[in-house]
Amino acid sequence: MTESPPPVVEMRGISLAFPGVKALQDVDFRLFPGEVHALMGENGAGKSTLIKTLTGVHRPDTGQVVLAGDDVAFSSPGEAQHAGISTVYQEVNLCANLTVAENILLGREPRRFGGIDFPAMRRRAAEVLARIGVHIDPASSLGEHPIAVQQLVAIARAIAIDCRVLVLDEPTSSLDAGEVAELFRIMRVLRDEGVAILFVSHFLDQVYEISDRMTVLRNGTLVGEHLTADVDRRTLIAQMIGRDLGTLEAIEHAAEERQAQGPVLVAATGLGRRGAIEPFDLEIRAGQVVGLAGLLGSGRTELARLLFGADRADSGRLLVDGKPLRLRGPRSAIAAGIAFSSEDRKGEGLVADLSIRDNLVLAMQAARGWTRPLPRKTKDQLVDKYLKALDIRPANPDALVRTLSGGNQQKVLLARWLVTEPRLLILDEPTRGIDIGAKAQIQQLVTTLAAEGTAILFISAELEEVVRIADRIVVLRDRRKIAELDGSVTGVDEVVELIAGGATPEKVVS
Amino acid sequence: MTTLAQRVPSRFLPVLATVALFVLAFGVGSARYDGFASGQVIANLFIDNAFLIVLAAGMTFVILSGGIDLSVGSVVALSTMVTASGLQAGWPVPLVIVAVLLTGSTLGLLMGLVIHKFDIQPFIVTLAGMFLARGLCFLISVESVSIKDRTFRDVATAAIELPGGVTITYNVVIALLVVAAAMYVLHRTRFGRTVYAVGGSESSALLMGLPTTRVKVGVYVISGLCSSLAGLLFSLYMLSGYGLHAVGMELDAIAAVVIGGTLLAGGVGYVLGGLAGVLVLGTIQTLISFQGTLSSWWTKIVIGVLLLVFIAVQRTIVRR
Amino acid sequence: MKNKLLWPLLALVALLLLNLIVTPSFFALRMQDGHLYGGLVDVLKNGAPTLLIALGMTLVIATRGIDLSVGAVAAIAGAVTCVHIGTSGSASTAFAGMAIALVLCAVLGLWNGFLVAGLGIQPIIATLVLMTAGRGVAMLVTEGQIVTVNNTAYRQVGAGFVVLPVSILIALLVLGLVAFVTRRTALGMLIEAVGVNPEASRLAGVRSRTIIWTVYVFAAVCAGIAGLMISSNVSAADANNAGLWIEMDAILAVVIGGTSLAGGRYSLTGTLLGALIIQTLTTTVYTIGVAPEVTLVFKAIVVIAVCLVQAPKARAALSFRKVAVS
Amino acid sequence: GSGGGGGDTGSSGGTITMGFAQVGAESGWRTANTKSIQDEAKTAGIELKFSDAQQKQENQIKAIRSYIQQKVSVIAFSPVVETGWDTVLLEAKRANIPVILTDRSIDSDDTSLYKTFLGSDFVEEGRKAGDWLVANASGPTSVVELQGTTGAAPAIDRKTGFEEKIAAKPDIKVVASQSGDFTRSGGKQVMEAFLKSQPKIDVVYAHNDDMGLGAIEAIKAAGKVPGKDIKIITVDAVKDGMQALANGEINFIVECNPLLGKQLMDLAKKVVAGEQVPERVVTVEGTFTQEQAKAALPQRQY
Ligand SMILES: Nc1ncnc2c1ncn2[C@@H]1O[C@H](COP(=O)(O)OP(=O)(O)OP(=O)(O)O)[C@@H](O)[C@H]1O
Ligand SMILES: Nc1ncnc2c1ncn2[C@@H]1O[C@H](COP(=O)(O)OP(=O)(O)OP(=O)(O)O)[C@@H](O)[C@H]1O
Ligand SMILES: [Mg+2]
Ligand SMILES: [Mg+2]
Repeated sequence: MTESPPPVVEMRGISLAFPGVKALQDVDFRLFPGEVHALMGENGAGKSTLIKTLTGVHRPDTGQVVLAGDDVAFSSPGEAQHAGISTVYQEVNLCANLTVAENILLGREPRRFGGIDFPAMRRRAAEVLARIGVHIDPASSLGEHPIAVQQLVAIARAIAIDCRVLVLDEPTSSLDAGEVAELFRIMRVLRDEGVAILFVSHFLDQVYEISDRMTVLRNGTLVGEHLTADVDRRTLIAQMIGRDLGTLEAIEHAAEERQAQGPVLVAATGLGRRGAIEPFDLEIRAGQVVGLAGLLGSGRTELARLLFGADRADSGRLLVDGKPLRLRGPRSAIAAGIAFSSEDRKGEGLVADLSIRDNLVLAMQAARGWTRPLPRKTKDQLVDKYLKALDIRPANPDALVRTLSGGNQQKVLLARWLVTEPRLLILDEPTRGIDIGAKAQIQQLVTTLAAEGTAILFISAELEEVVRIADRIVVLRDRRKIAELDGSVTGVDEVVELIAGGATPEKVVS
Repeated sequence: MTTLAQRVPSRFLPVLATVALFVLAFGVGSARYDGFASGQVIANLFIDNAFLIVLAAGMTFVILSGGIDLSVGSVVALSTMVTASGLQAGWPVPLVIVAVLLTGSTLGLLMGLVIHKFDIQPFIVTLAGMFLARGLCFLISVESVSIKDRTFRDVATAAIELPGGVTITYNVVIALLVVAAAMYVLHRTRFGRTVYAVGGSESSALLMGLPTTRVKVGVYVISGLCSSLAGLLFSLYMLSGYGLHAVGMELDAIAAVVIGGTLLAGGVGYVLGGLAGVLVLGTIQTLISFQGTLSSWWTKIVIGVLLLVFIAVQRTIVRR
Repeated sequence: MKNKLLWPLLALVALLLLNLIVTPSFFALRMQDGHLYGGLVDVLKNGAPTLLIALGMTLVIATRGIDLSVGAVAAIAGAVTCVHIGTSGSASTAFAGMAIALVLCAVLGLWNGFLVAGLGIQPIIATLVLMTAGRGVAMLVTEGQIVTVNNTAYRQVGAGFVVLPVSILIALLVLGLVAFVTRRTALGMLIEAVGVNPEASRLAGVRSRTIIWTVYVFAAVCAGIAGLMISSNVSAADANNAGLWIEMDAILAVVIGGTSLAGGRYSLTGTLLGALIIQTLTTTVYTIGVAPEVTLVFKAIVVIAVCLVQAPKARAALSFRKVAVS
Repeated sequence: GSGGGGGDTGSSGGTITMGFAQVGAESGWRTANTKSIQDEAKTAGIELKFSDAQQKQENQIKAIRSYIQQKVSVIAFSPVVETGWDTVLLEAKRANIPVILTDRSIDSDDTSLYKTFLGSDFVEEGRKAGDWLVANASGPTSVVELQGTTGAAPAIDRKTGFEEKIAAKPDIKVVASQSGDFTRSGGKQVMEAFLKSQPKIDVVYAHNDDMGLGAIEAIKAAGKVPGKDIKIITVDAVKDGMQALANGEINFIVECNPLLGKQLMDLAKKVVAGEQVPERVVTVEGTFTQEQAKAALPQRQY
């Protein structure tokens, strides 16, 4: 990937302003064929916006985009795609009402006699999916699949065409190690074929593993362009956040101290739901962090949804404080002090057209009922507190959540549940799309909450995170609970073995 | 194989439920009324609703794409008016047909462009289209105009014999052809699948690089074309043009489509659902006219109640 | 938000000016028998029912719903009241009749809410049931006749004056009340949340069903009051024609006012302007003497023009300016 | 009972079955019409199949088609519009079912499609209204017209007949004409606007009583006296209208009689029995002045 070939994409002096926000200011960016180029920056730095400017979603206010030597000004993503730029956008942007195969091949379906050849289409889709190691029925409807699978389908769509530029905006945020490895394998193959790949991720390990070069953005401005081999993590982080903080230490020490745990808060016995998760037993104590580990589709989300009453259990029972609780829906769970932050922030989490303020207080307000509005002052205090605590940007409570960057949206969702001061906080992929600084903050927050007596159920595709934070780790496989481990003595490898391995005897450590 | 058996029903369930209900209602009618259980009654259902079937097919496109078209009833009226006054003025039949179809599609195109280019809600634009089309009728003539053209009359009165002594009209044949064509376009062509994509999520469809403009404008052209074709069928059915024809027919068309299981929010539904919906509405009417003892108000109430029974039962079947 | 309402306001002003040009006396106001008399007063008076219904419709639409039954409900309210009053001239009978009618309307709203929130039927179809059957019920009540009453107390609702027409005072009162309730309580925010993302709202613990139920009941009660006005204005209940197609006018008013049919954010002030625009348009047709056969074409052109001036994209295209980023 | 049915009489043996396809129940006039037909059918021992088309012609056609299917002995209906009946009536003819038109004729070259037409003449009604005005107007007279639903037959014909007559007197001018949709609120709203936009109004001509009654409200609200300051002519003579006429608020009403039931049943029996009937049977209709109204009011049934 060295000096010889000219850049396939060159963006010069790009500026773009949204009402109230200068998202990009005079940014230069180059992408060479045959390289994996990481675009780095904090949440809200302007990464996604730069990508959207490249692919014709936004028109830059100033600056020009050059593709293979030609000035281009795409007026729609379709045009960019025709010009050979294939993109996976940050949020899953597919159609849940269509089948997996259609989502992969729509717009370029194989045709026969003028009509779409569905059998051929399903075959092609299955092939593409197999390339990234996904084995699902291409004729199934996309909406049936969890967000991670949808993310894989989006990737499949992007690599299903011959492109010269492949743009991947946080493709790995919901994926676990296995899927990431598959993706990287494909990326390397494509790179070797001369495709230019633009990659965004907040996982430094991944960036260092796959990328050749990187461009760093901060607050919409360009702060550096490096060969990956030339910068170490500390320098990179310093450049991204603009300060030299002990962030890395913070991450590493996030879960050192373990507190004494309180009484059993929530106990599930034989709780289950046909087709979703087999009956399981689970105890969570006040002040305890329970991690859920498992592969994609192992049933972690399903388990969490049962505890929250988002889905009805069809067997077993749930005790809260030793008393049976019949969950009739999220409301009764919330009333019992349970909170659930969904992994699908776009579909099940945020109310995109409302302001940050409204989203923050929504759960609390809902619990009070509409007749007892939160006083304006309390609201402002709460909002102020959490905007600061989670460093949500822009710190304007009236900004519509729709206009926030992915990571900042995730923070708003988290804040909504923190506001309710729950006794059991279920976090499904809470650090999805969150930058390293904020991730450390959130992990810190989890530990602090636990120390204050909150019970936490923590789900993450990032196994290290689970192992580091959790006091106990519940392992799921094929929608069944197969083991429960002591978090303080368990290593990542041990869990990986359990998750992937064959028949492991049930072992419970308390 | 089992996955197939599990999946197909859940997707087609609303349509299947509607069809099942239709059969059930027909059974009830046959048991209750003499002469109900005849092939001709079913044939009449198609004869009397051919235009509505065509309208529903066009409306399905619009609703699937997440829009709505309130202009269809007025466009039917305008089409009858253009047909009748064109024929009265001595235009040849092919010219009249082309003129009518062009008028409808052009109106659709204009509405589609306004909706898309200026980002105005379909409800208002098509409501204005509704006013405009009906207004144009009255500009042509406030009185009704008879169609005396021989060819037209012959086609209108021609009866196609089916086995069993049942007869249908050419209208029915055309309507069924339209349904078949609509199914082909929606399910077999790229355009059709893009309609579903746009209805499922317009922003996603855009980011997927699909030609959303073409689809968003296209569905209104198709709906306009279907409305004017329905207008031609209506002219054949009525042999007259009149500015007050088809008042409120847009609601019938929307109702038929939605009863057939299509989601008004877009992205989910089938053309066959619309057909089933039309048959349900037609059956309700047939039941009432066979009953023949209802006063005007009880007629309305019974229509409402039967409609309720249909959708409530359908809802329970689909929910399981 | 405020900026968004500027354009509908301008459209309204433009329409009124058109009237002024054609009929110079249009803005003239004089006192007559202790109340204001003039073209503007008529616009307010006759626009009151549409405004009321549009207010209810706004909240329904904000939850992603739609209520087609309002016209029928209005007819029922008028019918029940007039039949109850009969030949009586006493005020108490009139009030009792109106109370019965409004309670009945609330029940009808509950019914709509049940179909939508309880059975999960699509709102357009759920309310179509009552739209059809409701008019039948109204006719059943009046036995298909136009029931004429002669009751001064009842007359006040639709034709009375306290300087200004009573009907517009009632409508503005309801507007104020809704604005107060939705802003001062959390109802407005919760309605919008349910409208934008029902699933996310459910998972946040919002009682979406109760909220949906509430808005349908409110819409039906609004329709009931509007029905009383319509019937009281002519001292008769016409089950067949009262409130015919008013649902379309109401939806149009809401949409012109800037609320999206896709649900979510709504604007009550926008609805007020929308309703006034529609009524002014009707009055304009009468005053400037548009021939009945061109009325519809005229309306089509005005509606599109009003929408075009409002649409930022259209303005941008027309003025050849880039959309300003402020 | 009837004298013995024709060979094609329906399944129900000796009794006559009549299929009646009503337009709807859009006005008090129509309801009275329906009631008269239902009552008289009962009296005459005719089994009546009734259907309400909800103001839609296609529904009327569907109903007629279902009557053919049910093999009724005779079909009667009030066509809302003159045109568009040939196809379905041809089917009736092929099935040997005689057809009687009420209320309004149809526009067809083939007069064999129906046996007879029983009903009023809307143009004539307009003429009667015009005649009265011509006879009673003195000096320059400004008339405002409240039309029925745009495009509806009675609206078109009552306008035509009226204009035909007043053309004789150039003093009489229609200064404004607007549709009030045959309803009271419509009449009132339009009249309110007229009162503001027209400097001088002498006469209101309303295509039906209801719009006239609405106009009265508007005139009163404007501080004028209906019947005196502004004269009012209407058509129909329903009870409320007659009351207003008797009270002196309306000046002249042209009758349009909805009580066709008895005549229709008589005709039906004859037609089914195969007897000859006249092609056109005009209903007996008069006009009412204020004095005549006072006299007639006690006996009005509708
Ligand atoms: N449509 C919009 N309207 C207004 N502001 C916007 C819009 N889209 C993005 N922004 C703003 O632009 C800035 C850059 O956002 P962008 O999505 O590019 O961040 P990002 O670097 O991708 O962050 P993340 O890592 O969280 O995804 C943010 O401050 C965001 O609030
Ligand atoms: N190997 C796989 N790859 C992709 N999808 C799978 C796989 N196995 C199962 N699935 C899908 O996963 C779904 C179950 O997901 P579930 O939400 O239980 O997973 P999860 O453990 O919560 O995972 P995640 O945390 O990624 O959402 C099923 O719909 C199934 O079709
Ligand atoms: Mg981003
Ligand atoms: Mg999950």
